[in-house]
Amino acid sequence: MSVLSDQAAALAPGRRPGLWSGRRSRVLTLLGRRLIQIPVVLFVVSILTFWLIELVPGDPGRNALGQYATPAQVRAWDVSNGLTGPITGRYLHWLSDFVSGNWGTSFVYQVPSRPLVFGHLVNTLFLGLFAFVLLVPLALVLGSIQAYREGGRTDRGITIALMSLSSVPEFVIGVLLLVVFAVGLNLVPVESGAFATGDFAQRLQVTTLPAVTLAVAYLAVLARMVRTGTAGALTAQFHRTAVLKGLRPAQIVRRHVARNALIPTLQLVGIYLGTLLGGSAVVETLFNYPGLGALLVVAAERKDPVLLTDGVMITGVIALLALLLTDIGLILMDPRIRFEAGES
Amino acid sequence: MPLNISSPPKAGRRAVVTTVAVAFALVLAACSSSGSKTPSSGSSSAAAAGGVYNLGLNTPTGSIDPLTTADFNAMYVVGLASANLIIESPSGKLEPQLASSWTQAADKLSWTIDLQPNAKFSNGKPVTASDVIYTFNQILGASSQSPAKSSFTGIVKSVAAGSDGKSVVFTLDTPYSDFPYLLTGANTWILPSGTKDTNWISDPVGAGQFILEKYTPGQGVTYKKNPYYWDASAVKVSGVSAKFFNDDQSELLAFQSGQIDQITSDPSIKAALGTSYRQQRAGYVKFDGLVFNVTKAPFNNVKVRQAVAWALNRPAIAQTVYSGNATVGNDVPTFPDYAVQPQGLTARSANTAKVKQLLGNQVISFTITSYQGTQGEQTYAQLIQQQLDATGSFKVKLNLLTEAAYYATTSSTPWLNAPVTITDWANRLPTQLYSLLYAPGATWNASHYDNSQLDKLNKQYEATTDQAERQTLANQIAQIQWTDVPVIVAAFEQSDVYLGQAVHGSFPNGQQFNGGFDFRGITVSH
Amino acid sequence: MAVAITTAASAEARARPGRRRLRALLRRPTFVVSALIVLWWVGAAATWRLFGLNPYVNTGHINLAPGWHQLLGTDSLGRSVFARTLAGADTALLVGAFGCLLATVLGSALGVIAGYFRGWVDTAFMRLFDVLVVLPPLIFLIVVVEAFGASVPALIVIIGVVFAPGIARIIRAAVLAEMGKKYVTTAKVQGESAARIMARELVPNVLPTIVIQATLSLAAAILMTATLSFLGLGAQPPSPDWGLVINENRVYLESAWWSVVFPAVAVGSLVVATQLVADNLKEVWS
Amino acid sequence: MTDAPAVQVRGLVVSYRGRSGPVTAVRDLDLTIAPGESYGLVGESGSGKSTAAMTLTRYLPPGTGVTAAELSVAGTGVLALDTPALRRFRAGALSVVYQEPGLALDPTMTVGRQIEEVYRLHGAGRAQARARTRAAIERVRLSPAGQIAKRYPHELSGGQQQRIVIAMALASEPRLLILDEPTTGLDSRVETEIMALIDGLRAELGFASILISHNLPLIAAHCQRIGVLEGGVLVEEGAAADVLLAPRHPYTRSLIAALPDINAVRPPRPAADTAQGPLVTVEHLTKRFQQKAALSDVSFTIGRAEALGLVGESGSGKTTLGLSLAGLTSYDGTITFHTEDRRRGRRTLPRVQVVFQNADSSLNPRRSVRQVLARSIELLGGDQTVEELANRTGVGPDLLAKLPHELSGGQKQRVAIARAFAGPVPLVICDEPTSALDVSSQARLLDLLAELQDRTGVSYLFISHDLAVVRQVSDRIGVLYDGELVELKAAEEIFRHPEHPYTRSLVDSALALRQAQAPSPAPAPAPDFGGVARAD
Repeated sequence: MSVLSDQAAALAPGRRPGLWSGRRSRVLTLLGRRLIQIPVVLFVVSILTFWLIELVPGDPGRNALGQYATPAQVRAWDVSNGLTGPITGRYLHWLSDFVSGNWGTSFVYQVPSRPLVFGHLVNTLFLGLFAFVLLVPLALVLGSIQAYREGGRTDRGITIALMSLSSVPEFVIGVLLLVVFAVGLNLVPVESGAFATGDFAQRLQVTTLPAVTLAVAYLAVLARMVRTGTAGALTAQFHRTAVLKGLRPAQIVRRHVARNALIPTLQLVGIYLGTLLGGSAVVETLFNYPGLGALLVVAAERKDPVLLTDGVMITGVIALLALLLTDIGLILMDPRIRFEAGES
Repeated sequence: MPLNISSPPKAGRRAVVTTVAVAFALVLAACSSSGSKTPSSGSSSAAAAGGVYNLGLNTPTGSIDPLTTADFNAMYVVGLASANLIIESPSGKLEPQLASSWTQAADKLSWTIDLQPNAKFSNGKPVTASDVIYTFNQILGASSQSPAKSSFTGIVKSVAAGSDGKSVVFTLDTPYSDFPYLLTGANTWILPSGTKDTNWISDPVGAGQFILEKYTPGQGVTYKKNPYYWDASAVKVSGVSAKFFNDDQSELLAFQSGQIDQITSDPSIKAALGTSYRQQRAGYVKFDGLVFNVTKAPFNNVKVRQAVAWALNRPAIAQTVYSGNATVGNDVPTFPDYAVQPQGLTARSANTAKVKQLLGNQVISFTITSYQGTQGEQTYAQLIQQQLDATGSFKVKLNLLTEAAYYATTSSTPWLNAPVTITDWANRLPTQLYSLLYAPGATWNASHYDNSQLDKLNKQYEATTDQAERQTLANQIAQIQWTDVPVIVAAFEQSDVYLGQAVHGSFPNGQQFNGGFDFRGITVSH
Repeated sequence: MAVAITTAASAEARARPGRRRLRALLRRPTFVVSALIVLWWVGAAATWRLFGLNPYVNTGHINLAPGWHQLLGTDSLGRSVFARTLAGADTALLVGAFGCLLATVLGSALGVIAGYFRGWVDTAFMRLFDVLVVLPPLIFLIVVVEAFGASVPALIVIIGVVFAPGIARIIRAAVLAEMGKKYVTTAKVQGESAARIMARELVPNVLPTIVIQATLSLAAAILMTATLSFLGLGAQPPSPDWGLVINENRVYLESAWWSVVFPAVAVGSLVVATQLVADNLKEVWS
Repeated sequence: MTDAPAVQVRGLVVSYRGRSGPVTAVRDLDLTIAPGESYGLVGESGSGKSTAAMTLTRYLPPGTGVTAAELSVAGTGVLALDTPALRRFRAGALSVVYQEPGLALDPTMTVGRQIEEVYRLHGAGRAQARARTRAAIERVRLSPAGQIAKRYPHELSGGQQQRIVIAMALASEPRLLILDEPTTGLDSRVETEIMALIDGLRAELGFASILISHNLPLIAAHCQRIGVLEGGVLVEEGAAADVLLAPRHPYTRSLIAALPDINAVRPPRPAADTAQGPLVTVEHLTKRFQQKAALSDVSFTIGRAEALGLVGESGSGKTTLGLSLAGLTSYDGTITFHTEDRRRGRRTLPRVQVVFQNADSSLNPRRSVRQVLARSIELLGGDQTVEELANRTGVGPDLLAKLPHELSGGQKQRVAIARAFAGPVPLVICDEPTSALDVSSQARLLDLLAELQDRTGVSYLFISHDLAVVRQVSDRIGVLYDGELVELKAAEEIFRHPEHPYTRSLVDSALALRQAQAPSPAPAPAPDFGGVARAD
């Protein structure tokens, strides 16, 4: 009869045959698909960026030589920097440079683009991870508190508080933090730039304010997600099962609530990880932090196609990798998940 | 036994608490390390006497290269490591730098510049005539991209070594009595012969007071004192550490928390700092010219231009836009520090009656084009709009572009073609400014103004050396500029710097490019 | 007694859900308060001119502290902070509201179509959205704004385009959920046309999601415009746009805090209020 | 083993906050269940049967008010317990088997570990727990136990999931097992297997059980005593046989009357004129998803005004067949309608309508009944008014203004049917139209369908897993097994001479459930392929 049941099972809807191949294979297939997708997406993005920056008024030669240079001189500068000629040609040139690894020279800074980008990338990664480390546990705590108190006064209170925080523009929060901690208490330096390259403790110290500012901006939404997820797990029937099994509360939370609650959150976390590591132009500008975000803003404003496209590529790679990472995490956490084409 | 079952699950609570603890631990970790001492920058080389001067600059935008550098911050970066032949003091007097003296030939068609005997580059090599010649050939050369080129075209014919080999002779096309002034300022820094003009920053050799140690794009520069500087004994600080800021506020806060030793004043800074800090006057920097395109209606009508000029409240502008660090102007582009000041002009002031008289009852509406700059153009534009609208005779709109878009050579080049523009003009000789702003066909003649009479007078002025004659010519020139008002010069801005408590002494020549970013006599205590 | 209860319940049930939800909403203090705040700003945007407020003129006093003479003080150009703050609602709501309206319409359309047809249409959209996820939104905005200018219409279009994909994603998910339900299949069996199924069957059922997304993106749009202004793009001086004003006067925080704090409070209050409205809608609807 | 009664309840009243004031779910309930006894609690949805049972676990939604003179399980006063005591009580004294095993299991944990948890909770070591888990899985007749234990819930069929839940429930060796609609939503054959399994285990382990169901025959077949709940009141209680054969309370009678009578064959009707031949001819119909075939080479015809019944367990492809006929999915083979297209403007009117199982989702929640019907008439080219249609299909005029969420399940399904009959459509496919309904409304609905057919001469394809229901309406019955049409005969023939073993198992289990008799004390052996072997 067990044979029959197995057949019945095999026929039962919603069940995908060949699932016993297990997580490893699912991770591998996902990796396989992404390894094809990522380059394609990046390629499109690069074209888009290169074409968009072209539409920005102004020209690098003028920006470099200033208002007193004659048009002739500006033209000469443009020529000597290979800025003339059809865009397709320049794009292909950029592409070959980028692929071959010896990226071009930034027009704004007049230095090779790659070390520039990676130098700023390191700082941004540091800041991003720091913010992330502050953000996630806090969101988990607040979110779960809310879930356990769902609909209660605590819940509403936290919601409103978080929303208010997250809806005050980053630069306002940042300024207030600066005035209090940097100028008032003189705990941390105002401008993190010069110290961002110091030893770890020093970096941690100078990065605290920017990180906090960043974290605050994302806290509300993430906490909200945790809240929803946890509330869902708490009302789920398997939670009732666990309770009626007579499990200890801690066991219930650890084994049954936590994992299920986190699944919906994880996706969002992935996206945030991407954006955080991609650098926040506003915060970096405000704190004078030498990160990728600020760098790209300058590149965009001063029309530096090479630097901008290179930078966008890097942030793109990071965002996509972060997504990939979380998707793998999802697979490991939720045995049901599989990424069919189109939903990945 | 009645019982109400609504058990608030104590379940997660413990778990929650633990997580809280973790989170706060993290935060504390971060803060505790913040609790420790604030890093004093450049502590690496701070040991030496005089200390390291912490400078705050806006992030340089243009290229960083002695020949082509265009924006003030880039000039500062280059200037600290470079030296001119001659510099100009805030009061407009010429002072020796790499040149010890300069004399005009009898025929007025050549100038001989004698070099300091002990002038050396940062690599220890002496500054020779050939270096000077090389430098100026680079500036004047056909392939030159240097903005300085335009100052010399039509003036300098050739540069050659003097007979004694310790001097350089500039041969001119026409007599030019203020020629030495052209040797001050940016892009005329002397380079060792053979310097690649493209990537100076990779091998920054110069004859300046400091040696550029490390340049980090977008972050900052560090310098150490240059022992080979011809007047090295007078330089007391052991080095300079410049940090780049993209944001005025973070710069202000950095100054207040003592991380940088100076900050350039502007209304917001002044409002924040008030009188609690020492101020350092640094001479005249620029004026923001309100330029009319005289070929476009309604500004082809001189009455309209005059009406605008009479509608402005100049003291208010000097106060609001330049926080009082400015001298009211009278629509004549002659900086107050220049030796020959025009005389006999009625000083214009806000005068609604005059405006009405010039315009009748018609209301003129137009758009002022400028850019969102840190140098106050933005405030200036808004203030002008306020003042003109207040008279009731004008309806003014603003169109503030990004700097890049405003100066773009591609497409319409707004700053040269828009009907009314606001552009800043650095401190230069009146005649220079004439040939840039007013001369027919001049590249930057945004006013498209054309007056052969004025042209003739300027030629004469450049040629003559006789003081009385120069004065009368200056008066005539000013009279025309004042009457036709192709450009309104409301005020001349003086750069004004707040100095931190750690700074002692004062900058002998301000901190202007034509003053050579002169740190002699300055010491810092930290 | 049981009878009484059941009848009462059924009476309750008979009321149209719409009206019942409205009553439920009005019973929530947070909703009422936040709705009032939103209304206040809408009112301000619509009527500040009628009260003869002038956000541009120089009152003659520069950086005047709040007081009887000037309710909220004046800024560095002697302009009334009160007038500017009220007038600022104008641009904020104009760009915010129309921007997110456009975003919502666009996003919903895309989402419904993608969800209904699935297949290659769906995949195409999704891949396109991927691209926009990768492109840092702010950088994208900066470039686009610089390229196409920061006029109000341009900003509206840009906000619309930038926010549409996010909305589309969510609407698509909602539609996919609906597609599983038999009433859609039935409509097909009865020979209903695709367009009509989307318009008459699907849209009404995902409407709550759409409304909520709209309100949420309104908040986001206002923040986004503020951020653009912070970076020197977006609105141009002398506009009283909040973001711009905050940015212009940030540096006066110590010397003339009122010129920063009040606009900041304005942005905060409006965004929080809209979000809370959305929040309540969500809870009442589901 | 004390001989305290497994359950002792006196004067139980349960009430919860409704939208308008408190609602009493259970009123003044007295209940006593002896150790090892199997008790059945029957009643329609909303009768409070689940609430009553769940009160024994004291797991009720917040704000539920419970009062009772006595409420004890295996001698433990439940209401007095403090939180830790309550936990120990739940861990030891009783267990629950839930209606939807799929939801009752944690989707992110292997079923093995979920069972182990219980053993660990009762102090077993890791290895020991694992060993016992294997044993438990085998005890619920799943094998290979080792492999099953490693799977996640979603990798198991509904039946397998329920077996796991049972294993999990019994792991704590409870005195009382609460079975809350344990087989609803499962195929009839799986249902038989599961119930037989439970009977066997009870005989083996001697726990008492409360079986909660709306399915009277099921309860009758597996319980010694039955209680009938209506509106929270226990209206009748007694030995299974007595209650079923000699019901005293009118409500109980109505329940029994509503049962589809297994022996009632549909009265022969004036056969549709065979002159025109069949309405639909299906030839070599094949449909495959990825590798596996949902339908393989199915051929049959549907006569005019004929009702063709189609039975088979879920996954047997019967729904797919319906979809293919409705043109909702692609397929290989040919489906021919022997009718001329009816056109309205450029549009050809549909020839097929479908009545789906799930009435809740088959109506657009935002459109009133009137809107739905009006639109249907328009689309199907009907010539009747909404009112006419409504009254022909027994949709009360007062319902027309309402929205779906204000209708009962039966009413919704009526509207769904009315929609299908909005125009002259030759073929109506009924896909499990009644399986979500209470027996009483099911009966009414079946009558309506028959009546409508008699009036309009429509043909039915009637899909269901419930042989008895199918038999009530069908002229001929086809049996789908694993995508193949294994048997197709006149209705009574199927019952008299089932040929295919699967058909036989179906018939047997149908009879088993419908034939009211006191359950045997002896455990029912595990059903083999031949179906349930009954000891009588």
